[in-house]
Amino acid sequence: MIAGMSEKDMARRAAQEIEEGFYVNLGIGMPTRILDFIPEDKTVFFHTENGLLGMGGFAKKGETHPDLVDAAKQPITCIKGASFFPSDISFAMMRGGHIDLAIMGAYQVSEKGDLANWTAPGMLPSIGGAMDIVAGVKKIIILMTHTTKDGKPKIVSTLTYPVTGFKCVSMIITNLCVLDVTDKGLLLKELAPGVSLQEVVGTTGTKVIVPEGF
Amino acid sequence: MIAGMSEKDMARRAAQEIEEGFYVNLGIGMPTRILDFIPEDKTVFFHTENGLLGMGGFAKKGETHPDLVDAAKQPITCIKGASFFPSDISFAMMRGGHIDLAIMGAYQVSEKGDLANWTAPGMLPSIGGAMDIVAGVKKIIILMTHTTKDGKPKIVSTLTYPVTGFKCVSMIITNLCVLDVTDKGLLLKELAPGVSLQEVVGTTGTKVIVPEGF
Amino acid sequence: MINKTYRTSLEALQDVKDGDVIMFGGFGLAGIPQNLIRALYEKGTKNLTVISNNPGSRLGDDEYGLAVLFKAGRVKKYIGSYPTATKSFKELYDKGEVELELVPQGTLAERIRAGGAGIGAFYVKTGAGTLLAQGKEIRIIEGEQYILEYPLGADFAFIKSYKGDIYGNLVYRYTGANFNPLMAMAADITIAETEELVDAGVLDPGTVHTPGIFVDRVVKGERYDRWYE
Amino acid sequence: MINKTYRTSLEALQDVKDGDVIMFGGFGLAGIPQNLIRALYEKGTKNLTVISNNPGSRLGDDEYGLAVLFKAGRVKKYIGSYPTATKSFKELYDKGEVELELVPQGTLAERIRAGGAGIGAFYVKTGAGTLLAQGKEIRIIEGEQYILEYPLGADFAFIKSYKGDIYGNLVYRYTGANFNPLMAMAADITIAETEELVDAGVLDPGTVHTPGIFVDRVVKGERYDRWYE
Repeated sequence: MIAGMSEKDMARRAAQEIEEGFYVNLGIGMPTRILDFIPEDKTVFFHTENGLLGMGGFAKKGETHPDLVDAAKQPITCIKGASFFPSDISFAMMRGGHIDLAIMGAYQVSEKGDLANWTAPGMLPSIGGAMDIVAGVKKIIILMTHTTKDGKPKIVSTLTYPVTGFKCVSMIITNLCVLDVTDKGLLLKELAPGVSLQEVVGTTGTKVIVPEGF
Repeated sequence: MIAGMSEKDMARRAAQEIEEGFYVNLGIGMPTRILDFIPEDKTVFFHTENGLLGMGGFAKKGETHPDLVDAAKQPITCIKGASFFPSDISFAMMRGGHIDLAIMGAYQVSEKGDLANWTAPGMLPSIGGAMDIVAGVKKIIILMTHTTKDGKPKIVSTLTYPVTGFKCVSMIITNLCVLDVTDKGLLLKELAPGVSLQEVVGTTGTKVIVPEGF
Repeated sequence: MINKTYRTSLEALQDVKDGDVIMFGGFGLAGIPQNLIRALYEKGTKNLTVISNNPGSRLGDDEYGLAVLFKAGRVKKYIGSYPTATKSFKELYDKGEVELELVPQGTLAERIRAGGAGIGAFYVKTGAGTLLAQGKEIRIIEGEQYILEYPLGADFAFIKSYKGDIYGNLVYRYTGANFNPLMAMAADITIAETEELVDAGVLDPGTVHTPGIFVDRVVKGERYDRWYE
Repeated sequence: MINKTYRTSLEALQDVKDGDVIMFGGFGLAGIPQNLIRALYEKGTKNLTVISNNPGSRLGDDEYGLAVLFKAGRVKKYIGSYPTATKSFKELYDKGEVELELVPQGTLAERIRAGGAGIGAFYVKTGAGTLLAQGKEIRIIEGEQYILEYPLGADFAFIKSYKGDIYGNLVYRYTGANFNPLMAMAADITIAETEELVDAGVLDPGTVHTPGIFVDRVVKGERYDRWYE
């Protein structure tokens, strides 16, 4: 298995996609590590679908409150200028196209930007807010390992896992590379340090468009 | 023209239909006079569709605020235990069946309880909240003069004015009488003091069921 | 450092152009964006489609609020629930100089919310079988007649709050909310004028009525008229 | 004199019966009606249909909230978005002892709101073309696929607030609102437990999150567990 970027480096790279003033939803798991890489002087409004804009970091012991949690049910804090609201308004923000960016994990992404990240065959299915996010958020970035634990491609020509949404992913950030989803297919944008073009091509289950210079 | 009850008496009679704890919407005009006849010790929550539950009386000079008005745009006050909310929630209260009672005026009411009270042929039409009210409020009482200014019946077999809602009126209170709208037709419930049965029957444009005792 | 504030109402709406669709918050005169209305009048923008509960308000012999735009012939179409609120609208309508789309007030609120919430269309009983259902699709749900209503969007929403912060978080007062929070969600660009403008962190996050995500620009209103004694 | 308060949680829900459909507010453990859940468990009511974002919550090896009802076999059907929140649900589901209706979280919120707001049905893009759209009506609106969703109602809603008054006006805290204000609107009978119970007039009318019209009964919660250090 090729190492490429660590989870920490991946989170740092993803953080660069977040612009000043963005309203951003972070998925459960690896994406929450992005919080550590937002510069102090950059104003970003993190959205948690359970009803908060302006999530701060995780709450320290002794400063938690049972009614103040994120979408992963972890105790959190909120920033100055935050706001709380009920679930219908929270999802109006997503479905209605108000959230600028969502960064989520995935089981599979297709070359067309189709996404599978809610359930796998044989699993008890849970959906949470994943389908609502892809139905309306302006830009979706997937942050995931390039392959499964046993080395199978997660970036594929056609999904074999149950679909979350069609043609919704704009960018894929993995431990090996950064890919843009374009009308013509997946375009290589960056290679992780120490990772070869052959390694990316060999572990991707569909064609990767490689621009000159790589 | 037959006098019967004064507007004040009609408002007093209508007030009797309001039970302790009711959530009530009063139409513009005569129905607002009902406010004067709610006993101090009776808790009633008056709803104004522009976003208030718990309307008090009209505001005195010097105590008005441009942001605190009723549905007729008159400056008002609010009671202890009131609440303010936006228009979607206000109409969810009506359309969703949460308001117990609405008391409104009318141009015409049919024997089936069909209501015409929003516009007349040749008028610039305005609708406001009238159709929303009849779509969901639990009980609708009409408070109006028994006939038009030139003596024509307003209670008819079939509406000739544009319809606000079908089979939505439960009770009609006029200067001459009180009628219940039943499956069998309009049932005389009370005669106003000094008004004869013949006067009611003669000025009503459809059959009135007269129980024994009148 | 994010700061959504503009120096003047006129600057806040500088990119509004002829032919735009604009939502205006307010019910009667409560919660109307009076400074943005005045600035838009000064700017001279025309051929507007106006979405608002009423086309201004009449008190005694005078008309206030949006009436100034109608009187000046700036509005080609009005979508709302209560056009009889002003004489000026009736005069224009009788002369055929303004188009009217009449919408029940609750349906108006819900269509605007749908526009902001990504609802493609919805069914209500309101108006079923009446003149206002003409041309609308009917569906029977559990034995009752419903009609299909579509969302409303706009190029701009002009709204008004009591307090607002530099991130666009807003708090309304009394019945001043009405359509304002819904319109904030539904327009491409939402401009909020506010009586009091405060820094981020001043408003209690639990009492914010409109989260800043729905508000693109904030301006402290220049002048607040009080119409009642 | 109107007073919607009950002395105990158990008294507040005395007329809940086997087979009822009950909505439970809360997301994870935030804003869950923990006292009403405990009282319902004590009462022993069974064959319930439960509508809630998750069927309880897992922290470490322990499960809290609604899990107690599932473990005791009181629930025949669960409607929600996140059934994998507990192991106990999965065990029941694998044994075929509980029925599942999986609903995307935003659609769940909107269906509950629709139930309370008299919306007959509505269209959303969420889930179009996926397994969760199976059997649902499709409509193309402006070139995009939408699916038709119907409202959710219930015999009871059990909700939780931070502060509540004797008229049923409620205020939530932090992310404690979530589904609570929507469920309050949607059920035939809404029972609110509140951390603090106050007299009418104590709450500022402008900061009330759920107007009392949507709340039938109020009870001061007996005990509030804090699950985090």
